[in-house]
Amino acid sequence: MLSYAILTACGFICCALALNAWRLIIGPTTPDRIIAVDTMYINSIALIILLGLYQGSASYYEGALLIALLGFVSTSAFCKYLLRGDIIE
Amino acid sequence: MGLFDHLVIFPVLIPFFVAVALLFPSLNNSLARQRVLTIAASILMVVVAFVLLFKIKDQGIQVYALGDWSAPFGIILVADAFSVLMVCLSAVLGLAVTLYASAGEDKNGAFFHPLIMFQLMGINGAFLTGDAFNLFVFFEVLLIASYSLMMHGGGKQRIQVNIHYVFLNLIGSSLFLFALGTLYGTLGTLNFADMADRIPLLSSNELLITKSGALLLLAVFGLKAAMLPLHFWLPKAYASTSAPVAALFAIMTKVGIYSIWRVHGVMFGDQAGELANIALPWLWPIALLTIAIGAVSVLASKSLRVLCSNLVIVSVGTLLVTISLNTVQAAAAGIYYLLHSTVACAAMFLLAGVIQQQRGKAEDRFVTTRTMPQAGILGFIFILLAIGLIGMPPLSGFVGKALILQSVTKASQAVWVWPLILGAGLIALIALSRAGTALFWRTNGENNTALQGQPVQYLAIGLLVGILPLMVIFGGAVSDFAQLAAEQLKAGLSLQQLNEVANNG
Amino acid sequence: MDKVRKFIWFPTPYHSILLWLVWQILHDFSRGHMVLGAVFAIVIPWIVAPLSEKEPVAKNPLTVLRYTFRLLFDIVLSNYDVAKRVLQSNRSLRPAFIAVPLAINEPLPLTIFTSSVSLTPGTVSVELSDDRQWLYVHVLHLEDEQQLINLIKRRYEAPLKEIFGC
Amino acid sequence: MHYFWVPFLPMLGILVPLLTNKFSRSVCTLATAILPALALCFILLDLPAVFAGQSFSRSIEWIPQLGLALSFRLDGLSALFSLLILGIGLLVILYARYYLSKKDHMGRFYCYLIMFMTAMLGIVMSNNMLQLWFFWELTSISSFLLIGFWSHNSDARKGARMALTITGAGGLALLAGIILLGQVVGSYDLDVVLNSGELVKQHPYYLAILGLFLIGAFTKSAQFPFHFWLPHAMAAPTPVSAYLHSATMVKAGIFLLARFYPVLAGTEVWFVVVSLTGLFTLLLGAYSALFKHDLKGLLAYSTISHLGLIVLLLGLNTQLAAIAAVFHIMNHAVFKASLFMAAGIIDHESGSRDMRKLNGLWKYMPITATLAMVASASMAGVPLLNGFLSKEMFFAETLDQSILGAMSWLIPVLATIAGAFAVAYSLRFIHDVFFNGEPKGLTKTPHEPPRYMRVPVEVLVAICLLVGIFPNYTIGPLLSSASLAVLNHPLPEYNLSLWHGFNIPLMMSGLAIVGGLAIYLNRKHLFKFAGKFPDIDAKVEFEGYIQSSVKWAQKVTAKLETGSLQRYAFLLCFFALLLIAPPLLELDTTRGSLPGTPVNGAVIVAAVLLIAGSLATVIWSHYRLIALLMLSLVGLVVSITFAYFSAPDLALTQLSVEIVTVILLLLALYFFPQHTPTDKSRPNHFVRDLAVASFIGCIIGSICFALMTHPLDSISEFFLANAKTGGGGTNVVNVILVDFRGFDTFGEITVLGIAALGIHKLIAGMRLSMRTKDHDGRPWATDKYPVLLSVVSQSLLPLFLLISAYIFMRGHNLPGGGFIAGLITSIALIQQYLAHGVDWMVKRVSVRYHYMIAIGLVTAGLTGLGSWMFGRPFLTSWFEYVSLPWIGKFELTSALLFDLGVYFTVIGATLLILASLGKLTTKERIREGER
Amino acid sequence: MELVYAVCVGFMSACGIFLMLRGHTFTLVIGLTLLSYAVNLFLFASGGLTIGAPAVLNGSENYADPLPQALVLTAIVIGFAMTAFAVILAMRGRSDMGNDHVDGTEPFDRLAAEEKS
Amino acid sequence: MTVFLEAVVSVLLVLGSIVMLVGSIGLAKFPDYFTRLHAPAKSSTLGVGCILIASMIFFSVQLGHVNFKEALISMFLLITAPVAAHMLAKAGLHYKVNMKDNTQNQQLAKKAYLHQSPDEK
Ligand code: NA
Ligand code: NA
Repeated sequence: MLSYAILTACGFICCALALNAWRLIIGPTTPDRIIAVDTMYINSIALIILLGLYQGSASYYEGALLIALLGFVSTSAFCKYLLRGDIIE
Repeated sequence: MGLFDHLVIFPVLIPFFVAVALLFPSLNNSLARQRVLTIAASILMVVVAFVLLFKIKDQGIQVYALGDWSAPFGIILVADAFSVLMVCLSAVLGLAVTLYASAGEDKNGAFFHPLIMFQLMGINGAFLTGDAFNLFVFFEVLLIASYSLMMHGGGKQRIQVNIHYVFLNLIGSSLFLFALGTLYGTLGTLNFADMADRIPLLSSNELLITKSGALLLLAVFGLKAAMLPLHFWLPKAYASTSAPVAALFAIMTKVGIYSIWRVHGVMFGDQAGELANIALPWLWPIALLTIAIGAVSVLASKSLRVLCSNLVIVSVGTLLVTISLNTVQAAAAGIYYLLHSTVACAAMFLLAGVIQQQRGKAEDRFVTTRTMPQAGILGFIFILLAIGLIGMPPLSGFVGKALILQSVTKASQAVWVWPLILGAGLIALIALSRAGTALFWRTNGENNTALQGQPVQYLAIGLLVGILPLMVIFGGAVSDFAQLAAEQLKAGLSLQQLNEVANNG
Repeated sequence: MDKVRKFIWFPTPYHSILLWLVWQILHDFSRGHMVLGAVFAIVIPWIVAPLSEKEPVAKNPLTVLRYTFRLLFDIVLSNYDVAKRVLQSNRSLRPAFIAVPLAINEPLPLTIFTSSVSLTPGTVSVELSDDRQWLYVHVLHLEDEQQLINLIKRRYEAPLKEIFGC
Repeated sequence: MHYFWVPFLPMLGILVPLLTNKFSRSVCTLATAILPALALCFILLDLPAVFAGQSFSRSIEWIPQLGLALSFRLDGLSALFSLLILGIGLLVILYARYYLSKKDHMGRFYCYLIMFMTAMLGIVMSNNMLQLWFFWELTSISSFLLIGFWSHNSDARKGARMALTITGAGGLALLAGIILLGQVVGSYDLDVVLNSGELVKQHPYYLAILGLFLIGAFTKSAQFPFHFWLPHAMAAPTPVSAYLHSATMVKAGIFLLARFYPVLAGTEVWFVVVSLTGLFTLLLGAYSALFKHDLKGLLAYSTISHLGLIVLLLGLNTQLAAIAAVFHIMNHAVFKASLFMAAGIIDHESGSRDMRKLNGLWKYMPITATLAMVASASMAGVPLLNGFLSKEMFFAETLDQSILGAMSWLIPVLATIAGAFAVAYSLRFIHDVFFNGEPKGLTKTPHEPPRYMRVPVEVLVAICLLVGIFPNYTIGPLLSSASLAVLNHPLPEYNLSLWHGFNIPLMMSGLAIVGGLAIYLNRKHLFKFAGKFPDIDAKVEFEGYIQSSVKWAQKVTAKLETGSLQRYAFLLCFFALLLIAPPLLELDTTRGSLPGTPVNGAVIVAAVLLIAGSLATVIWSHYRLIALLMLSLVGLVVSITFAYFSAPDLALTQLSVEIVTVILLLLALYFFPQHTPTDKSRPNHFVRDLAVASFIGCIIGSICFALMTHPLDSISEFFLANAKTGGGGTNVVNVILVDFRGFDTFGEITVLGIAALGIHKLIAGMRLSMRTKDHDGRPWATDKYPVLLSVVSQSLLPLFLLISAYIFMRGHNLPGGGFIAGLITSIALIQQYLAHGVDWMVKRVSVRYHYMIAIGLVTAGLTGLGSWMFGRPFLTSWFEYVSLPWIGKFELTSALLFDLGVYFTVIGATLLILASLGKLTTKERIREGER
Repeated sequence: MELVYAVCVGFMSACGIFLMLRGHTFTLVIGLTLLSYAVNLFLFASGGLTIGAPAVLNGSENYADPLPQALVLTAIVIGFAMTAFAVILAMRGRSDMGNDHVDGTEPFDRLAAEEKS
Repeated sequence: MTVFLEAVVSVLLVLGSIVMLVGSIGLAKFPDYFTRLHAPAKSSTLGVGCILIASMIFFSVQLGHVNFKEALISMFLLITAPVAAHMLAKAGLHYKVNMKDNTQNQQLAKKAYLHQSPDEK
């Protein structure tokens, strides 16, 4: 049961990622694309956790943690760029 | 292990620790202290290099297993006659360059001395390492240091040229990694000796992939060595950087040559079974073309530094010839020539720096301008170096050239090599005599009040120039050592031999 | 800023506890890590001290907990609401901007407040006015503006005022 | 054995003139002359033995690999030449004392002269071919310096360069010839070589060797077609002309022919090439000499002609001709040197060398005139003078030739004609200068030179007379011993006496004199005739030729070196493609024997994302911000890929590096145009680049596929087996990084540190204009530091740090490590910069980041050095399991300390880069002012 | 799986190299980053692909090849250093030359020139 | 693992992934920037939250002790996601992205852009 659930969940997340990629590519504005990337970061956290579950391995955890931390940094940097041009001022 | 047993790693560690020490406040804030420390360290490195040289002469090849892990699992440093000779060369160049730069060139930007030290660390590491990936790492050390050094002093031209240099080398580094991946993927090891042992055992399909990887490495090393058609970056790069840096860079192309020798001349050399000498069909025409195009560019040069840079290219071609001749005799000739040409070109770059300094706006271009304040001494040094670079007696150039000519024994090869090498010599003669008359004789008589060269600059140049006659006077000893280096190089080392040497040490 | 900071063993005790707890979570509460975690829990606040501005401290931890659970509950609830909107046609969507008058303007409570607004799906805090008197919020589907404003103020702002006592 | 030291004596003296220059001119001259004089004495001491037919040689090993030895010989030929070199050299030194003006740097002149003397002695005394070449080239160099001595004079510069180029080229040919000969004979030792004549002449390389030697000899001795440099070498001070360009250096080529006569001569090729070259040069020189108005020009062409004569004699392949050649070498040296000196005196005392201005000098300088007349009579071959004797022998030898078959009579006829021209130009020299009315347009009144300036001329003229009258007593032994050395064979009978009776040679001499008179009397017609031909100035021609070669070279170089990085990069890629493609084409299948792993949906999605992301990056590379976003997508997928394929460390590293890179690129992008301008000029490059990139991509992909599907026997098993026991860690990747291959990591952090330093350098002095609006024209937002961002970033900092500590501590046993931890810490701090700005941070963080780099590097380095104390190599790791009550067992390891070094370096480097960049913009922006 | 992986690596290399052959520094930096991703994936795969068996010793039989991973880690760090340098150098070029073309001047635009005349 | 726990984990996983998918659908289909901005908030909070809880339960059972690690990720997301959304909203305002025509109170967006109070002129 669990493995089916994981596979189903994986499938959904992959669809979600594909949709995000779609948004990333069509835009239309740069902020839209930033949202898309940000969402992809979050979806990949889910994907990685699912991978860990599927393999029964805890070694994916740090990856997920890091994505959670760094996705934020990346998004805020992009936004700051749009807002101010200079991100460290 | 006593301190003496760690000697092999000294050429890497001394510059490293000195460079790092220079970053700390008490040294970082005082140029005078930096100068004293780097010059002292350079002298120490010369001493260490020569001690190592004699140690090898007495005791044979030295091996240093880092982390106490034996080959092929750990990284090992292999100090044989060739690598130590190169280390000596870099130590001497380093000393000359630090001396020269202490006259004021080091003031034109931050971190000059630490960067020179890091550069030397990279160069020495590349010469000493016995591991393919570690070679990559040291290549990067020396490259990143060279990037920073090349634009030392700033200026539009330097930055622009640096962009070319950096991006080309970045592509080169990527290709290097592709090649390393390929070789690891087929051979399963990174130690040169182990790789050489495994090459003849490859299956047929692996063989072809390995060949691809090995030839890709040729492109990578060729870029560093500035062989045709990858040499275009060199003239401008060397000509626009500051004199001491250009002088130090004289050895950078030799790092590429050295690697080609180690990898394509030996690892994929005669003992490589089906992959024996795969690079030779490429190297031979490339070598000849490099000499030819280099010589044409020498003739076309419009300033002393460009001319000298093109002479570097000619020397690269000449060295490639000696690699592709694939004999011990040719290798010995090549090693002698390598020492000579590096020192001579480096000295010429330093000299060009002083000339440039004294000619004001005309810099080192071949145009009429005021007489230099120290035209006499500069002219004298120029003539000496020109003689050396052309390959005329009494300086070491002729020995190298004659040794190379002698080493070409097959008539079919001689037909190509002799005219090219001699012709390139003639062109160098024409170009340098034109250069000399333009720089020293064709003056408009006015006296120039520009800065005079400082004694320490002349000391640096003198140090290098002095080597050229010494290499003739003690030509027997030097060429003996070159012969030893060539023999060790061509014999190669199997993993077993390597570990025996390591255990005996 | 030039004045020498007085050394404090626990500049931010709550942080230290939190850090120690996080360390234990990361290491599954082993004995050695209780010590090591304590070391980090003490040292990191020292390192961070110069980089922290003084912030108001929650007066009553229990109210914090209550607030957290309320927020989580709201998140779940409003997620359902938004999911519905997502699956419906775009045409029925009635997005809007609203301006919420603010009663708190200390940075930390303000941040928690605006974050809470954003966390509950259907609303996103867009911008603060320069005088920090107004919070502009984008609403995915607005039915009654005043009602929403009141809800936000009642459900999040009031408890936060209580927690931080401002 | 004194001879061995002869070349060294002048060598020692090279610096003497420079050292004594500050004393008076006479002292300098005297000091300069001492060592050559001593050398001359040494030669004289050994002379009796040489005359007795002995030859000596002695060698010391020098560079055995090269075959170069320090080896000198003394035989008749080298004795003859040494005497000429030292004797005339001493006279020239004396002469130059008076010739050089106060302005000239006497010390330097003598220095060059002595250098030349050394080189010349080296040539003639060498007993090793390579050593001979060594000195041969030295003569070219010193001659270059001497010709260009008056460097302010453009003619001198050009003449010097031309001489150097021609003789230098010849020298290179000679080197090739010598090495070839050495390879054929198996030795460079002349003792061996000179006795291997038969071997050489039968060897297939003989022609090549001969050709190369002849090029060497002919260039040096100004034989046609290389003769043109010599007249232009006359721009040198006259002592130089007298010494180098008449008596000695130009004879070096002749010497070479004479020295290798036993090895190379005696074949038909030798005869044809050498004698015809000599004959043609003889005629050409004699003819041209007549029409020169310049005194030295006349003498120069006459020299060419006489050199041709000697070459012709050597080419005739008879022993007597060779003896005549040797004889004429001496005679020519003596009379021509005296003539040049006389010409120098005339020039010096009258201020002109133009024979159209110089007339009737007899009145003003009778003694000099007498001397010059005697010398020119010798040049013309008038009896009772030495020139007559050798010319007689020459005429006699031309008669014996039959090699041209039915046309053999041409040789004596042409020889006589050349003789007639020699008489004519000698007459012209005497008549035009010393008689023929009054001087015209001279700047000063001519007078006799200082007493001692004339002495050298007097000595030489005396020798002319003595040899001319008493040949057997004066020159006999020297000639015979020298000839013996040349022939390497017992000498034939020959008669040196003045009177041989009435015979054909005498008739020829008579004819030549009469013909010469006739030519001179009809010179007006001849001048008119010669004037019809365009006067070709070899210097201009040569310079023009060189110039056009340079132009051509510059054109070629400009074509190749376009200065376009795109081109160079393309060449690099294309070259790489050329190298790697062929082997793969032979591959029958890329798929190896390993079974593939099945594909699943997630992988497909990841692949699609990767490909779409890369493609989008390329497509939107013109819209840089979008390209960056696409790039961060690719980075994310790559990290997940690493995680998926069991490389958690890689995933973490890639992820953190990617974020830092993106931040860096964003920082940079602010200063760049937001859109890349399209390069409209070269649309075809687009296709070209696309093709190369695709091919390389295909190849990389194929190799990658092949590698993944082939089984690999790798050294990795060792790492897996020893990581725990030998390295004390369970995360094998980390153990490799800090232990097995710690040296790589050591280098890697060094790279990072250097990069940061370099970047710091780059940023210093950077001047950038800040955009006040974004690229769509919107003014920037006004709040620099959004309050929410500040608060959250600040409260996240301790958590970030804790997590980096977590990642750091576990690295050795589980995925993580110093590098990732360092990056996390850096990112946490960067986030503070982002949220609060540089000023805020600078006030609060007192760390200087480059010290941090240094601390990191030093920590790593010292950890490595620590193992020395335990007698282990650099970077040997140490670990121990420690047990403490209550806490339990834990591990202490040096690897952690090493990793700490990595950690600090990473933080220092990353922050040095980002913070100094941020600082720069902040400073600049203040200057520009806010809107 | 291997095929998909190889296609991705090849494609990314091609994209990276193509971008590195362009004429503006910033594009080159982006290309460089892309290329180094490809390089890292390539180097990583030289030891073969393994799923679910990180080289962390836990008593199991099968582990991924740790050596390429270590090499890639080094390569990533060095690549980062190089990219950082390159991008700042590009900035410096922009600052000194006033444009961001790799050769220091925008190439002569023939079409624009024709339009003008 | 008991069937019950397995069922809980499975349900949480599927539920979480559905929430995330819905969020992404929203991102893909919503008509304007500000509406799209609401989407990621779902995935980051509830969606990932569910999956993390599932993972927490799973590994607690597998490792045999309580495992809270995943809660940390959730915590981070809860802290960062709203700020990210806020920044994105600011960027959108600054960028003057097009708004759906029927957006109410569009004048407030202008005020927000200028950081003014709604009643300011
Ligand atoms: Na800034
Ligand atoms: Na909300």
